[in-house]
Amino acid sequence: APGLSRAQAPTVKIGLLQPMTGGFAGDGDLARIGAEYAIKEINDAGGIKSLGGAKLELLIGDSRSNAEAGAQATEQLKADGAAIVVGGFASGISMTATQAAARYELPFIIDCAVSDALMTRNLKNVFRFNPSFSMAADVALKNLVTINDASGKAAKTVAIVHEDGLLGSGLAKLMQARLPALGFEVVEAISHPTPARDMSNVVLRLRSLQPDLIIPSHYFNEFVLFARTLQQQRVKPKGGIYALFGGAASSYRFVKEFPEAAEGVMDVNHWGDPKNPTNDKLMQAVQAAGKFYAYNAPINYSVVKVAAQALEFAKSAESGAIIEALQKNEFDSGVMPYGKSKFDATGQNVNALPLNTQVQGGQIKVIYPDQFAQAKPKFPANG
Amino acid sequence: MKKNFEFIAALAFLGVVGIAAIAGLPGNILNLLIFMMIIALTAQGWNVLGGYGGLSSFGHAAFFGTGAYTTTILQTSFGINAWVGLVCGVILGAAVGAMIGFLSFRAGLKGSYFALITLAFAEVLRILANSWDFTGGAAGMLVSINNGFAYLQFSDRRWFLLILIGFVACGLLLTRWLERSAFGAYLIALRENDQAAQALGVDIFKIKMQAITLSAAITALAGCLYVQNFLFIDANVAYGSWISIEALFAAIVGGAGTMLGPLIGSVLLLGLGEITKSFSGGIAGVDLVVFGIILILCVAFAPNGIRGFVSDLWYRRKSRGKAM
Amino acid sequence: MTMLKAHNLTKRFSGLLAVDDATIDVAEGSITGLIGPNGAGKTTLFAMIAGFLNPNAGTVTFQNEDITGEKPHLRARRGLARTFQIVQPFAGLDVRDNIAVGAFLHTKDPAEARCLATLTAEKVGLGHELDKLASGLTIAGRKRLELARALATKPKLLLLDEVLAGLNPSEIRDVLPIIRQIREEGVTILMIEHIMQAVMNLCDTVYVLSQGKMIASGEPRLVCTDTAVIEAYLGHGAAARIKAEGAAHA
Amino acid sequence: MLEIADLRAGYGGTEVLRGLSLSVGKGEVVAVLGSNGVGKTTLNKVLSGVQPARSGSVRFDGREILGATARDIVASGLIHVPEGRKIFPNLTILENLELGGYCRPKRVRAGNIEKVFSIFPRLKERTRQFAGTLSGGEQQMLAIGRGLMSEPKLLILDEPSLGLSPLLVEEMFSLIRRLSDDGLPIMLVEQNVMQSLELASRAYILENGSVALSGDAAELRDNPELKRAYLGL
Amino acid sequence: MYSPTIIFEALMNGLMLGAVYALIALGLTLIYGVLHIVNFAHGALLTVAMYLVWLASDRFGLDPYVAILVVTPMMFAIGYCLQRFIIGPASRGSDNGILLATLGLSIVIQNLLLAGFNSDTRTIATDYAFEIVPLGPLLLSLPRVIGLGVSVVTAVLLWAILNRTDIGKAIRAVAKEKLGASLVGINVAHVYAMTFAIGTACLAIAGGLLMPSFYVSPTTGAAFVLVAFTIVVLGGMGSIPGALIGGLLIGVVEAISSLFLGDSLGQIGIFLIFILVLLVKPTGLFGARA
Ligand SMILES: Nc1ncnc2c1ncn2[C@@H]1O[C@H](COP(=O)(O)OP(=O)(O)OP(=O)(O)O)[C@@H](O)[C@H]1O
Ligand SMILES: Nc1ncnc2c1ncn2[C@@H]1O[C@H](COP(=O)(O)OP(=O)(O)OP(=O)(O)O)[C@@H](O)[C@H]1O
Ligand SMILES: CC(C)C[C@H](N)C(=O)O
Ligand SMILES: [Mg+2]
Ligand SMILES: [Mg+2]
Repeated sequence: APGLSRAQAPTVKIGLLQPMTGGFAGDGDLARIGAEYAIKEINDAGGIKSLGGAKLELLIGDSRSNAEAGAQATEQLKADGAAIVVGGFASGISMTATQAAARYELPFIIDCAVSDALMTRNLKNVFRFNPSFSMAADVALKNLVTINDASGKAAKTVAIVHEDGLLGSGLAKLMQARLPALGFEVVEAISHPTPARDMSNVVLRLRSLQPDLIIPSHYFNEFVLFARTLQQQRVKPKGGIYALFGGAASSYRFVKEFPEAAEGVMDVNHWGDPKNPTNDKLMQAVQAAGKFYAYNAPINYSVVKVAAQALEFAKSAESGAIIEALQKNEFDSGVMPYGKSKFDATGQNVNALPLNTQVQGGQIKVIYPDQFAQAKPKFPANG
Repeated sequence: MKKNFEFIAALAFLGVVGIAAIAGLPGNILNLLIFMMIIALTAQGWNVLGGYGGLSSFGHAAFFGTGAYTTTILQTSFGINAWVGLVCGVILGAAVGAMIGFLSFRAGLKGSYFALITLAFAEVLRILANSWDFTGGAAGMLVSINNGFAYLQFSDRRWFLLILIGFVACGLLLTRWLERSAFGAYLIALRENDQAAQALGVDIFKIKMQAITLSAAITALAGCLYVQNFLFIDANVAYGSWISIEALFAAIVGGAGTMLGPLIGSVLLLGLGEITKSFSGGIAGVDLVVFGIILILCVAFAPNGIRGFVSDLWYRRKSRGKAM
Repeated sequence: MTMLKAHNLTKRFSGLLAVDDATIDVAEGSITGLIGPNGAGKTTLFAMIAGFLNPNAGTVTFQNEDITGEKPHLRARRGLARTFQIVQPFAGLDVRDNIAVGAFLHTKDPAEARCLATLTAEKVGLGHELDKLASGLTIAGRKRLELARALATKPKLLLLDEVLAGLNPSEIRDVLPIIRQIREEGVTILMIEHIMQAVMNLCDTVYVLSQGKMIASGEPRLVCTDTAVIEAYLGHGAAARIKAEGAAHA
Repeated sequence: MLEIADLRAGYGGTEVLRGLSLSVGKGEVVAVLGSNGVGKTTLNKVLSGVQPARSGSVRFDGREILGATARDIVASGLIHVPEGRKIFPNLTILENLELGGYCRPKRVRAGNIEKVFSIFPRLKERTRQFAGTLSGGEQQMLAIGRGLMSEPKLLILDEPSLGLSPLLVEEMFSLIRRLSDDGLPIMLVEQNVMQSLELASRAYILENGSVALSGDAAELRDNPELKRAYLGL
Repeated sequence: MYSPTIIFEALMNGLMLGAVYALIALGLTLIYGVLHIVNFAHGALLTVAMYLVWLASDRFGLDPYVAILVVTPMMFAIGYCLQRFIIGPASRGSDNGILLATLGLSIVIQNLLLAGFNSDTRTIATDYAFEIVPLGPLLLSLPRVIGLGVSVVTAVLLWAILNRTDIGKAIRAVAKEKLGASLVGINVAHVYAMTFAIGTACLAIAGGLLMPSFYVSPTTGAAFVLVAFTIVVLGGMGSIPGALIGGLLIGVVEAISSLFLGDSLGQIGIFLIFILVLLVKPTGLFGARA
């Protein structure tokens, strides 16, 4: 009977590796909302057609916000029968998790970890959906120069404030290497641990250095602490804050809770295409769950979509076939502003693109690139 | 007599695990076992100093991490063979142990003072490793994937597990020797009462130095093997307090100062962690709550570790048998 | 021959002068007593002789070698063993293993050490408690254990700090021959004791320490008639009793 | 005053007190003697509520106190000065005494301290000294003084002369006599058999966890069996 | 390299942050002084306190400083119950037992918080969070100035409790002589629990002081534990004045060394001091007499 055959339609398991506990658990939560939304959409639309309408089932692996548990959770996802794993979130976690997946040639698509080192290991099972550090830096610097030039070179000196992990240190190195050539003087690169107990000494240093622009990069809590301390110590660089993957600058939570500290902050980060209607729906879904929208939701929504398309192309839940499908095809990018996603020989999505946002009037507005822009940049932010 | 029985039982257990692995176990179980063995080895190292010597360290990460970084750096930056790297890692780990020991024992530290200073040393190393270039800084380091015995990496991880089992068995042998030798007697004596030990001609400084060096060497070995398995190391993994805690946890829960304690403890703790993971019911954290509660119950009902608990039961049954 | 010369020893504890220029000589083969009021500095003096405390001034000479700055374990290897007034058993070990720690000083062979431990235990009357945990022993048992452990190091000079305290008269009576026996086997003994009955019975020479200073020394019977010793230490009642006992024995 | 009947207690698998019965009357000094490890200290701990008993009964001042908490027992006036003094070394003499009156109302404290000082003038000289730095004899005085602060109706002294010089032993015994002359009943546990028997009115000899011999102190002193067994004569 | 004003300001900052560290260390040192073991649940309990302050503010609109008045007795009760009914009975006083029990407890607490509040960071917005107290050229943050004041007062109060009250004397007595304490009628288990309770109550104050300018998530407390241990050792385990002065000192060291070395490497300053103190004078600045 038809009813029976429908009930027996095979399921394919997709593993979602996210920090559900520990310091980054908030990010994991948002990611799950995005991923579940995508799964529901796909299943409602009839599942994976090339696999006889196979339904997707989401398996969640908790990386507990640390690299080691990340690897273990990946092993567990494999053992539980995941055909493909998406996620990873932080660079360090993604590093060990993808390594673990490599043992089984288990296809793994990284959602938002940015470290360049992730894609230099010749692991053919590993793909990255999101832009890498250097890709993002290119965009960030290009936009910065444009904005700055338009303002009549309001900003000349820059201070970098970053967390001392894989994310922040990588950024600092890159920026220090490239800013001088673009006519900026890097007066200082200040690193701090995660978690940080206090930012007042960092801010004190900034006050004595008086940079025109601050480029920070850290995770949510530290960004909040940093921005609040700046506000408290009355440090207002002329050019404002231009964050690169600045954890909180692209989170509505921060914007809503500290509107004053957030106003004017610019960020180059993963961000859903504001003109894509699905993005609005996702935003509502996040709100309905009592959370604040941030990039984790759209990006994981999209990466699950990519995984589903790969299954569709592969016509099989076999690792080899999925990997091949990922290597050979172009994909719809969900709500991300990537156009068609295409993975190169290293596994990097060559079309991945971060967006440049600015908090204006309590809203996070895309200001660059132009085709996604919702508002004009306000620069210098405190001019 | 009973010690012999224990020793043979432990070897038999390891043998069964090994055979089961060869016969074929799913990857996640294999992974769990590998991890159990690494922690068991780390805890065996801890046990020499903390269990037999009564010098509880909260900073065994200092040795674990040194072993791990040494072999990684030698392999990636100098292209040195993994086995040579492993030996160097063990030697350097032991050297770090000797250095920390020299400073703290000369200052006469013991009890919580010793615990805290080891913790501090591990933290200093962590901060340094996180900012130095030759340790890869915050980015950490990757060991490139090269399968083969010479690389101490195996596409089939059963081999790796077998090697680990071999090392853990060596750890057991070593502890067995320790329990019977003069060195062990001296070590236990200074744990129980260092004044009295001195009065009996025990050079407590020397014995402590030997103990911490040995202890550090074993733990460094575990660190080297860890890297060969995960192929990635950064400061938090290498020198983070989790490994110190895990080492001490496993040894104490299993039974500090006993031959089997570390092995029992690591199998139990990690096994328990795995089992409780299924309790979460969709709410993050619930599984760890269960884990924590079970741990507290363990402490409450097996104050001398599981090994002590079993022997208490044994003793009680025997004495009841006699009474009747 | 003088086995131990502890000359002009002084020990200060932040302000408190615990031992003040005290001198003591122990002849080889003798049993020498050290008595004095509570807090006189007897245990402190012992600790300096055994190397657990460094004197602020003075020298310790053992078998004609200056050992003043030497570590306790090295002195133990020379054959200088001590017991502790506050007993210090290895609480978690059984009696045999406790004593074996001492025995390991001369053999690295576990079986041999254990065998020696058993023999020593029997000598001090612990033969039937070999497998008992030290923590389960009574005070008397622990005192014997202290003695046995020290003996197992095969000492030349044995320092006994109040090994009889807390024992009742009949138990003291049992221990006295053991101490004598040890001396017979060629071990020189220096003992701190408050039980005058034992001091009178055992010692060839007695030193009296009071407030850190050596106030008298000599043959026990003579020392006990010294007025300063009676004032500071014995009290008139005890002095009278000793005198009476002495008369009775005579 | 104190009535113990068929008391049993022990540690883990071993029974130490095996059906022990004894009593202390008003105004009496009762000596409890016995070789090492016979269970005297254990008895005292059971009486003061810090060690559980297995069975039996302990009546004090007409009330059953077996199973009561240490605090209630102290409050009822049964005070135990333990073997080894157990003073608070990190507290001053004055603080030690103040804590002795922990279970008594604060208003009587000053008066009681004065009383203790009049008995032990040596303590008064050094109220601010840390107890841990006192000599053995002074510590013993402090321990007894602290016991007196709880306004005892019965005082249990566990080996008060242990480790004291002959002079101090003498002082200690005369002190005990003075306390008893003031009407305080005392249960005295001692190894110093001869002097204890001189002081006590009655005595119990423990053996194997129960009373082997008891009676008038003076009679016991002359008991040949006792002489052989416990005096080594 | 830095102007004197900046250095001075860093110093003041250090002092003020150090005061809050001191408050956390006060509880720890008190518990150490009696239980003789490092309480691993201290960080988790700090987190609990911060959540309680947050709840009081979020649900009942209480100002965080006012919330201290409500949260302190709650934390006191929590501390009391934990020691009396969980840590005490489970560990039976053995060092290893307490170590594992408190570690286990911290896992339980942290994850209960996670299950209950999820991992979102919570903050309290107050009008005065961004207020500054201008002191000459210095801009001192108002919440921190308040923190300094409250910490000093708390330390003095605590010291008075320990030295002037019966329960304080009992706490010190029990620390060294349990049997003796029972024999004067002190309920040892109760005193243990009281000590734990007082130590835990200090965290309520610390939580209230932190919340106006800090955030809380289930893992927040952990960041403070190691510093608190450092302070306890520096000041001398069990010493109240030691914890206060040690806290201020560590705050200053942290501020100065992170000003010159950066925040990441600057943390090394703390640990080097820690190691140095342990090696040279393990009893700390105010360590108890031997
Ligand atoms: N480590 C120390 N620190 C400070 N004072 C000390 C120390 N050791 C001993 N003392 C003090 O030195 C003095 C001598 O003590 P010692 O133990 O040598 O006396 P003793 O003659 O053995 O007395 P007893 O007969 O009571 O055992 C005492 O006042 C004691 O308090
Ligand atoms: N905490 C304990 N655990 C186990 N056994 C104990 C403990 N305390 C005492 N014992 C045992 O109980 C018995 C009685 O001890 P107790 O201290 O009551 O004797 P005692 O008559 O006071 O001896 P002493 O004259 O030496 O003070 C002894 O065999 C002792 O070994
Ligand atoms: C803020 C995020 C973009 C950080 C990123 N997921 C990383 O850790 O690499
Ligand atoms: Mg002495
Ligand atoms: Mg006794």
